[in-house]
Amino acid sequence: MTSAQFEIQLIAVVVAIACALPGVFLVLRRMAMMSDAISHSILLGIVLAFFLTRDLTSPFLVIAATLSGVLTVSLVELLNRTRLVREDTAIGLIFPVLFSIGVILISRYSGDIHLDTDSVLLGELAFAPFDRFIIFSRDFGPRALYLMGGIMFINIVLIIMFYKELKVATFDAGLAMALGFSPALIHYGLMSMVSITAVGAFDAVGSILVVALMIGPPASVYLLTDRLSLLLILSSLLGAAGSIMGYWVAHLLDASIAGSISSMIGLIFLAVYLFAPDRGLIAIARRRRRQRIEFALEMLLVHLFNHEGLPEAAIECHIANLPEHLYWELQFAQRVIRSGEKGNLLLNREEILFLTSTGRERAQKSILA
Amino acid sequence: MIELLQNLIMDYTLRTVAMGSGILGIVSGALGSFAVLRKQSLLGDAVSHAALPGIALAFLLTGSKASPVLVVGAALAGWLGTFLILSITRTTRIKNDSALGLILSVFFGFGLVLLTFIQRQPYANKAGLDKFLFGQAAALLESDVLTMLVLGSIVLLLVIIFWKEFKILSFDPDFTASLGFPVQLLDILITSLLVIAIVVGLQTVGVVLMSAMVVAPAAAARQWTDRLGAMVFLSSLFGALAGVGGAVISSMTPRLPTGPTIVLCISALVLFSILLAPNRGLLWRWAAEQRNRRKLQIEAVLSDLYILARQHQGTEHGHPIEVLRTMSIGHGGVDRSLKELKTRGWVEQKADGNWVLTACGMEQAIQISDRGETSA
Amino acid sequence: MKNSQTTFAIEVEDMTVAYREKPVLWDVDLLVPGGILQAIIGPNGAGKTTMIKAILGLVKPSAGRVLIYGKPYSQQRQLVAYVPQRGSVDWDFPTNVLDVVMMGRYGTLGWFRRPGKEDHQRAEEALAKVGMADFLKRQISQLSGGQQQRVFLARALVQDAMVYFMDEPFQGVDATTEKAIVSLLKELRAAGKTVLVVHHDLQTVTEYFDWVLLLNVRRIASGPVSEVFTEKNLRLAYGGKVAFLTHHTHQNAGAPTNV
Amino acid sequence: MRNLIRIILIFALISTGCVLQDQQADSKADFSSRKIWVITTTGMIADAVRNVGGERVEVRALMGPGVDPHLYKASEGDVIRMADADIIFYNGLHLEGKMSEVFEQMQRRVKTAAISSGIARDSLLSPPAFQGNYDPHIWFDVGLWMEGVKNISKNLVALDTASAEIYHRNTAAYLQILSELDAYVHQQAMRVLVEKRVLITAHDAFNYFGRAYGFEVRGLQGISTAAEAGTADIQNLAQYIVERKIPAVFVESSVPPRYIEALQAAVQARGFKVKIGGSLYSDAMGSAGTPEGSYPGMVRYNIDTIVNALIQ
Repeated sequence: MTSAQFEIQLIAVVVAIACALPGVFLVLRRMAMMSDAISHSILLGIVLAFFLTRDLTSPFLVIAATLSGVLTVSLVELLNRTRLVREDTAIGLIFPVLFSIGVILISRYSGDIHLDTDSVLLGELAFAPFDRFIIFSRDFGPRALYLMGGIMFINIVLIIMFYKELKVATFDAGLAMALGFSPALIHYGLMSMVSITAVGAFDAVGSILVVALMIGPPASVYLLTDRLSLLLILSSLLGAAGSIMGYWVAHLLDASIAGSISSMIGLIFLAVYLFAPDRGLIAIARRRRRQRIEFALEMLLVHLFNHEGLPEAAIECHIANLPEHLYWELQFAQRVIRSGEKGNLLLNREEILFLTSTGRERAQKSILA
Repeated sequence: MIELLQNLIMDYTLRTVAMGSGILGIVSGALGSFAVLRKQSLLGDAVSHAALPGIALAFLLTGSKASPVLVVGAALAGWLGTFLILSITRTTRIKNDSALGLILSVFFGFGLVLLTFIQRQPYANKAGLDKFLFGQAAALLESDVLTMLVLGSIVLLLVIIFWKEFKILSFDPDFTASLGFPVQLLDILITSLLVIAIVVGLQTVGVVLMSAMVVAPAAAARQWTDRLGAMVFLSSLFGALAGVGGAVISSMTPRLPTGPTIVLCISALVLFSILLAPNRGLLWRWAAEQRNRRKLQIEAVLSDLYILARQHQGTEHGHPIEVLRTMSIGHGGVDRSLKELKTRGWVEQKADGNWVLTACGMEQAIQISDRGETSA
Repeated sequence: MKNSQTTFAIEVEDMTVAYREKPVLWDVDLLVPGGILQAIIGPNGAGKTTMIKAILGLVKPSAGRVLIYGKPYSQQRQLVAYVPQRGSVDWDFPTNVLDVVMMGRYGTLGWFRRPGKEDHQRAEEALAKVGMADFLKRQISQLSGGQQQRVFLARALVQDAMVYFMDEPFQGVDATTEKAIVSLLKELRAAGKTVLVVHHDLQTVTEYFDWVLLLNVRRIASGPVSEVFTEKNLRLAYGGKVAFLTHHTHQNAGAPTNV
Repeated sequence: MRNLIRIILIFALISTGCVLQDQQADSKADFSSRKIWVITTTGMIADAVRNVGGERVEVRALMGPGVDPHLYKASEGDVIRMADADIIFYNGLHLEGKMSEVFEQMQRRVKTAAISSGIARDSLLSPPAFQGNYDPHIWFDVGLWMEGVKNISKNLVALDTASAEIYHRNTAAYLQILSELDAYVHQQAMRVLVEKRVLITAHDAFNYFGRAYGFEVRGLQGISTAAEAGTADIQNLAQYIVERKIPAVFVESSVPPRYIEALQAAVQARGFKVKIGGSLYSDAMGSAGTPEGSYPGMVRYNIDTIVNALIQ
């Protein structure tokens, strides 16, 4: 592994953590699409800053992009306050306007210049290690690592400092108000954090990876746990793991690193979606099946118990007759019987079923309950 | 003005662009109404990103950059993405917005991987592939307008045929299911219609205009009416107005891009609606608040006079305006209230400038104070 | 369990629903004879709403069978009306009272057909029955909670069903609405209909209902109120938390007709 | 929470580690026994370096055939290729967008050189409103491009002085080819009537070409990929084509043909027939192995296509 490769992974991990932290709140507050909206509306900030500075490489462009992110957030919130449109609609109304103004300004006044979000702001992870942080001709490592490391650090500190407030405001805005925290203040604080993190990360790794890292890991972890602290920690870890795995997949395929990490985040989500121990699709399906058999077994035990020792038992308890009496398919009945035999609850003697003593106990308990 | 109209009919480019954007506005306005009510406002944005891997795969498989090939690829990928969004929200606790963002970024990311793969192929005809699907409103062709007309008519026809079903599905899915309608199928049908409209829009007018056209006409229309039918109609009308209006405005000034101009037009309509629509509009609400406040102020002055009258046993004794002013600290507007009450004939001003209740005013004041007591 | 002589309005066998590892409903049987008002009560999280949704097929049960008047529910949909919880829909939806009520006719209309004059008339009648005749054209967002509930009831009425499932119709409604609902329930009973109501107010159970199902994941007890609504059963369902409530129920049990 | 803090501390330690590790980046390499490993951004630059360096260089373009700077997405392998390169040549003038900034920054690790840096600023085009921001499509003016080639040669010589003579010889030969090419383009251009020397495309990439060879250049939209055309732009351009009776307009390999098709339809509606004269290579060259896959071949193809369409 060359030092460039190592640095890319390090930057990806730092970005993943910096994004996952505010991302958890975006997902919990149903504002996830805000990250994508910001990625569009920053164009306006970039264009305006360029008109002022006339320099495509000016750092003011990044600052203006951040400000237009904050502007997007504020306008969406303002529109929400009217209660005339819903949150997602408000987002869908605001970002096209800001973006369109940007496009009109470019087309009218600066069409002859390579001015667009891609060439000005959006970074590329592959080049991040070559953009060094140099003071007095001493090389301190990639600039992005410092920028995103700083943002990550600030995010962590802020979340630790305001953990209680954030938790209350996210899960119960009414209670937050009653306790004297201003939900609006927390909302704006959080959204500024999202905006700064997003634009900083756009600069380092490009827009699509930022959206993936903000939403993917928290959404995945949300299928695993309810606890906010765990959500934050696991999302960071999952984002970091996805980044490293995605990087090596990109290495194998010689493909786009950001694209590969985003795809990996998608695969991780898919894995969690399918295999999550509690909420995963497979767990749900298996639970259903198991419960069906468990339940059917209980029914069978009661059935056997009711006819135990009576003259018709030979007929009622004959395997061939179960489908008719219990509305079961023969195959299903056989599976239920096997499960009963395994649990030592019943015995199969020449196609006629008998309860064991534990089976009798279970049946009695079922009847009483 | 006449020249403009003449232009609209006679000039090929303006006519094509205006008709195309107008039809697009009608179709996306109608479908957008359902999208907004069903919390799928941002589907346009999501589908336009999710289409990328479809475009890339279509190119990899056929080696062709022809737009029908790319459209099919884009539509399939967009539809698959949308279907995944629906099933994630249906089967997990993950909310719509997160599912949208997740699918959007993952699909687009996968598209990037495919693009880097395509990039290494030695042939040259891949240039500009990722831009090839995305149209610009100003470059609409007559054949596009025809496609949009046909597809748009089919979509609108289906909306009319399934009107009742779409309506009840959007309002109360559980109840719809309890009536025996196949809710999932209906859900897939209406969402597929939306995806088709979005993909057609993408390749003719571009991403951002399409995202806006799904949300904005419906959001504006919602402010003016409380009926779904009227909302869909108005939304289509607003969409068409913005489409034609944007095309016309952009034909009057050079270097004014058509798509973004249409976005600004429809956004202006939204702003106008949010401020001025009767009943719901902000100005309307503000005026109602003002009226309410005035009414309370007037009633306060009336009951103050009533209290004074009771203290001084009778209506003959006049009360200077200063007394009333000190009594009504906190609501103010005493002078205006007295003037209003005088025109109603409930109070009168004596020769010494002091104020008293008339008999009629007395009656009103008693009523108000009764009301106050029962409600308390 | 099987071979019951009389046909019950609702027959639920072995209803089991699990959202996660823990079942929400476990092996619940329920027999409801025709023409009675039956309440489902139980503490929060007891699975009351799930029970109704599972019967109507809105949640997928792990096991269980539902018969409506002796036949599987899928064949008897036309006999069933459903009143969901008020909070389950967006009341800012652009539609008015009459429209919502007419949605109750959509099931009978089937595909593609639009509601006609007759449906219109029935909707008006149903609205009159719940005391909302003056609100035909009112936008639904301008209704109070109680009025919203009455609109939902009217929608169920026009379904012209035999069996009604109501999810918390008394939740957060005003006194007028509560009275209107109660008299409506009695009217339905008098017309031979069966009503299954998810209810949360223990104090009014004896007053409003004939039968009751006490539920807490498992079935605690089910049957006529006078037999089943006992302190012992309530303790089983609610744990020790019903001390002061049982006091009231005793009083009420002594005077069941008091209004 | 404590875990997170621990993680940060670990990262902080590791990153100081890589600061130390990177100190030995710019030791002078010895090329006596091996070829120079050159990375370029566009194919045009790669073509020039191959000709100048000859046997002494191993060249790889990040943007292969048909990949223009707008489409280009870096892949993981590009990182290693760039880190291992002895020298990287790029266009500059913001053609590569943010990558240009990276290349400027990279000097410490790998030698980088902007082709455009050797060209006098006053011979570059710059929009009057935004002085100092230049049009980057310099390769369309062969004369200007020759300055760029000289710049490549200078950089290679500086890097590998031992082989200076080879570079000088190769450069002279290549410049000879280019000046013949320049003459050819001039000569071809002369065949078109002066009033018909108008080049109309979808995006404004051909300004240097127009200036050098006496063509008036009109585009539907500017250079910026974020810019969009308006209805009036299409109308005005169509009107212009009708008035000047321009026989052909051109599509570019990297821009959707529908923009030009819309223009063609607008002209047709005005009662004049303009044909689509063919597809020009703008930001990327043709497939490897074909004539258009080399810089002179591409320029030849472009001018032939233009002239054949306009000459009638």
